Amino acid sequence: MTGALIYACVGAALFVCGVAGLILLPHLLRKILAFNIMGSGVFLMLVGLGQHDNIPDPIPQAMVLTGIVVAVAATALALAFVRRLLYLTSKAQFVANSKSLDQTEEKLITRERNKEGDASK
Amino acid sequence: MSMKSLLNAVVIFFSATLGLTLIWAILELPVSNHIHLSEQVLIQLDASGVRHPTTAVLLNFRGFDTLLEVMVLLLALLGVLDQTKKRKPKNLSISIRLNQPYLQALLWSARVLVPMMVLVAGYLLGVGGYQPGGAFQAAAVLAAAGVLLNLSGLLPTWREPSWSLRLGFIFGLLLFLLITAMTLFLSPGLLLQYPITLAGIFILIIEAGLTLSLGLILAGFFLLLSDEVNNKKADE
Amino acid sequence: MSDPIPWLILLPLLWGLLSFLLGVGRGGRLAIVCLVIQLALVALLVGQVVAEKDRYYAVGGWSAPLGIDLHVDGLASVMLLLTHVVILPLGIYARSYFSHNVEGVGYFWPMLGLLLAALNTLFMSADIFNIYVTLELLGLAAVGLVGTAGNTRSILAAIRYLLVTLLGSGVYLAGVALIYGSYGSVALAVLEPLIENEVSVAVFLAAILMLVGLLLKTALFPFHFWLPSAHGGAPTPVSALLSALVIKASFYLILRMWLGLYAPLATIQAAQLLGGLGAVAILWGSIMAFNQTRLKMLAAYSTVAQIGYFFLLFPLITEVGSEAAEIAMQGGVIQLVAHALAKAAMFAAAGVMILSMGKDDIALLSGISSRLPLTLFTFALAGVTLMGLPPTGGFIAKWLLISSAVSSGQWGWVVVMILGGLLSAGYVFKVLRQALLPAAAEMKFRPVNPSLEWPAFLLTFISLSLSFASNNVLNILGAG
Amino acid sequence: MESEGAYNLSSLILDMLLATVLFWIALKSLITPDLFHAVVLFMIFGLLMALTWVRLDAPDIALAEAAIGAGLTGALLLDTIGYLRRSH
Repeated sequence: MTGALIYACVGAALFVCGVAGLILLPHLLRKILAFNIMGSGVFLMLVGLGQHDNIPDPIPQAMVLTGIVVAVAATALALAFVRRLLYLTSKAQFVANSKSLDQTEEKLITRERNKEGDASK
Repeated sequence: MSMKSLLNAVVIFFSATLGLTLIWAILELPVSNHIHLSEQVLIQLDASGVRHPTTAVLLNFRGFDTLLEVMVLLLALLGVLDQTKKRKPKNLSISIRLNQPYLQALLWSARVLVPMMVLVAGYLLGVGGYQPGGAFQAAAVLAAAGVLLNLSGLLPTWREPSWSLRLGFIFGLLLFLLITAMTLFLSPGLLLQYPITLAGIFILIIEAGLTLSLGLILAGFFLLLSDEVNNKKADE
Repeated sequence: MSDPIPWLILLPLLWGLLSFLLGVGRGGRLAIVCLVIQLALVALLVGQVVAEKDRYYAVGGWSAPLGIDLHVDGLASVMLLLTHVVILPLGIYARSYFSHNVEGVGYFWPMLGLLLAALNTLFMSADIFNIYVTLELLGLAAVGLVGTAGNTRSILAAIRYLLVTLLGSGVYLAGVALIYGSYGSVALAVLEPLIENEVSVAVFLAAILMLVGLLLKTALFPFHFWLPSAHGGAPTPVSALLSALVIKASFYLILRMWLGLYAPLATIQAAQLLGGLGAVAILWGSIMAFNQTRLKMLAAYSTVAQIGYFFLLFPLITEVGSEAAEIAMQGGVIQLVAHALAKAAMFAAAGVMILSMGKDDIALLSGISSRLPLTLFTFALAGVTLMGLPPTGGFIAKWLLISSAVSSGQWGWVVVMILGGLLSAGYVFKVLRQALLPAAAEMKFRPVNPSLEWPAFLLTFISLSLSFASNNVLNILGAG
Repeated sequence: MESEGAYNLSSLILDMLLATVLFWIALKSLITPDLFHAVVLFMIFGLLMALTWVRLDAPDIALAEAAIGAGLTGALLLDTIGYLRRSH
């Protein structure tokens, strides 16, 4: 067992934690954290598995540089949406697993209906 | 409630199984018919125009990935712009964001650090050809300088970008794209195939352009998002 | 210079960047001109592929494994052609739609350019890491487009879509990492001969991870939960684009890997599992579509059901006679093409009706038959294609699939296909029945610009002519 | 063979330690109840990642990770938390 393999293994563990966190954690910001941890885990696997005999391999290193930039881009986009959502709905709906997103949508539809009802009267 | 904890248990169980299987797979990894790409990179390094293997992969051997990847950054910026342009801008004075002692420290450090950061970015860009460094790292340092300037109140946050700022965002990307297109007209005429004599200079031009544009885009993520204040009253 | 392959990638990137420079909402005309050029380029490329079989292209002059290879075969040619045939009318539609200024156009055009570059690269790429980058590009473009509407509903849909698409590509990339660790390459041409029946745990796990990542993006039941809100909540031209093309991209990758990279691992059990999920998707999607009160949500759930049909392909091409497999493959590809055209047309027509009604509600449709006969005809014809009735491409697809299933003795799938056709008839007729009722007295329809109605009709027209030109499509497919 | 010799006990202990701390910090930042603490832990995680990249002979990634992963991503997240708090 070499250093690279140790990091590949911890990469696998981080990847799994990230996936589970992304699915289970209710808060959107935590989902974004989990996504970043998942990404770091995959990057560690990519570089750690690429290095046989502890010789650095520039190919996965370049891939991971690509991946890090993609991850920050995705994080920025996600935060832009989160802030927009916060701006539109205020604090209440900041928790968003799949189910509560549905509930938010339901509330939205009811509110729209009520407004229309008021307008027609 | 029990339904939810059941789901949690199922997800955790699957994740744990996946994790253990992954670690098992990694430890059992066969190495028999393994291709050693790192050797091929070193063999072809002379033809790549740079002397640092990672830069050679990033901007020559797999430059196509990099071209698409900078477009991913631009896409995220487009999304951020779409989400921030509709807000009511509100000038948030710096004192709301930070307490007074912090502010003084920040102002001081910004004045000292930012010129140094620009120098570091230039250095990273310059050495990328033969040692660790290059456009992405330089751009990240530039962006960090932008964030620091903004936090200390020396650089205003950005709103709807003007024509010139938009040009700045895509300048490096456009340059990369145009050089890529130009390779089709040079001999031997494959996409992204640099003539050996020009490869070094092409890569340097692309890296310089990318440093500027990626620096602006990365800084833009912060500068475009950060000045919002949720001043919208609830609809009731 | 005369080679169309690099230009199919560079051109959309270029007009994408330039339309960003032009500013918010600008660039529609530029885009449409360039789409026409791209269609000509694709036609040129398809001609080359039919004449000289597969085309390989080593980007940067570095062939695999050091560099990135592009590979265009018959299937890729069909997908490229389909993409451009769908996108041109949709572009014209979108330009007109956004000039009505109902929902914020935002940076629609630059995003569309980057999305097209991603699609074109994805169909041609023969490198699993390059495919990862195109998946991210495609995903972020699609998410950004969903968010352009800027209302709470679409932001919620965009967030959910973003998280799913990021999870999908992350899981896919984990598979790529295992493959690179096992073989030291990410090029399909290098990897394909190395993978055999007896693989290590790592390669087997990699296959599963890549498959699951792509299934998430394809929204096969039970991974469909994000699709209806994203496709139903986006601005209409975006909905059409996502349902017609973006879903197909990840399905195309699954099919490609099933037949290529992972062919030794593609067992009949796995195929039955995918087919079974497809069958559930057909039933569930159709029933949910029938229960919707909004037109766009109905079309979105119909996509969930139609995705199910695509996955019925796998049991029909796995471990059966080569003739049955070939017929099934032809049926599957015609199904992809027919659905892309019909669903784009259906969303486009729905968008016209919603603009005219001022609200997305099926109950308000009564009377629209006299106001928008062409659009209603478009919607009906698209519906008939989805049902798989003659004389549409959908009929030819189902005919081929059913005859393949019969010849390999898999009667269960025949029943599913016929049942699915009946169920889709249910939700299509629900809309048509309402539309053919006389108008309510107080209902006021707004006039709609014909430049919205005709592109939608053009899409169904192409879909209809497909039934007469299906042999040409099959010729292109067979070229690879 | 040469690599076996070069990889001695002290490096093994160092790598094991770093790997454990890395995993522990990541887990902690996912489950810690306070959001602000979670983000700070995430930034520490980013710095540890940078250290890991140095151990893996990947200085390019270490530079990028420190600047982008810990720095910029952290700044974006912290600013969003500030926005979240101000809007409450």
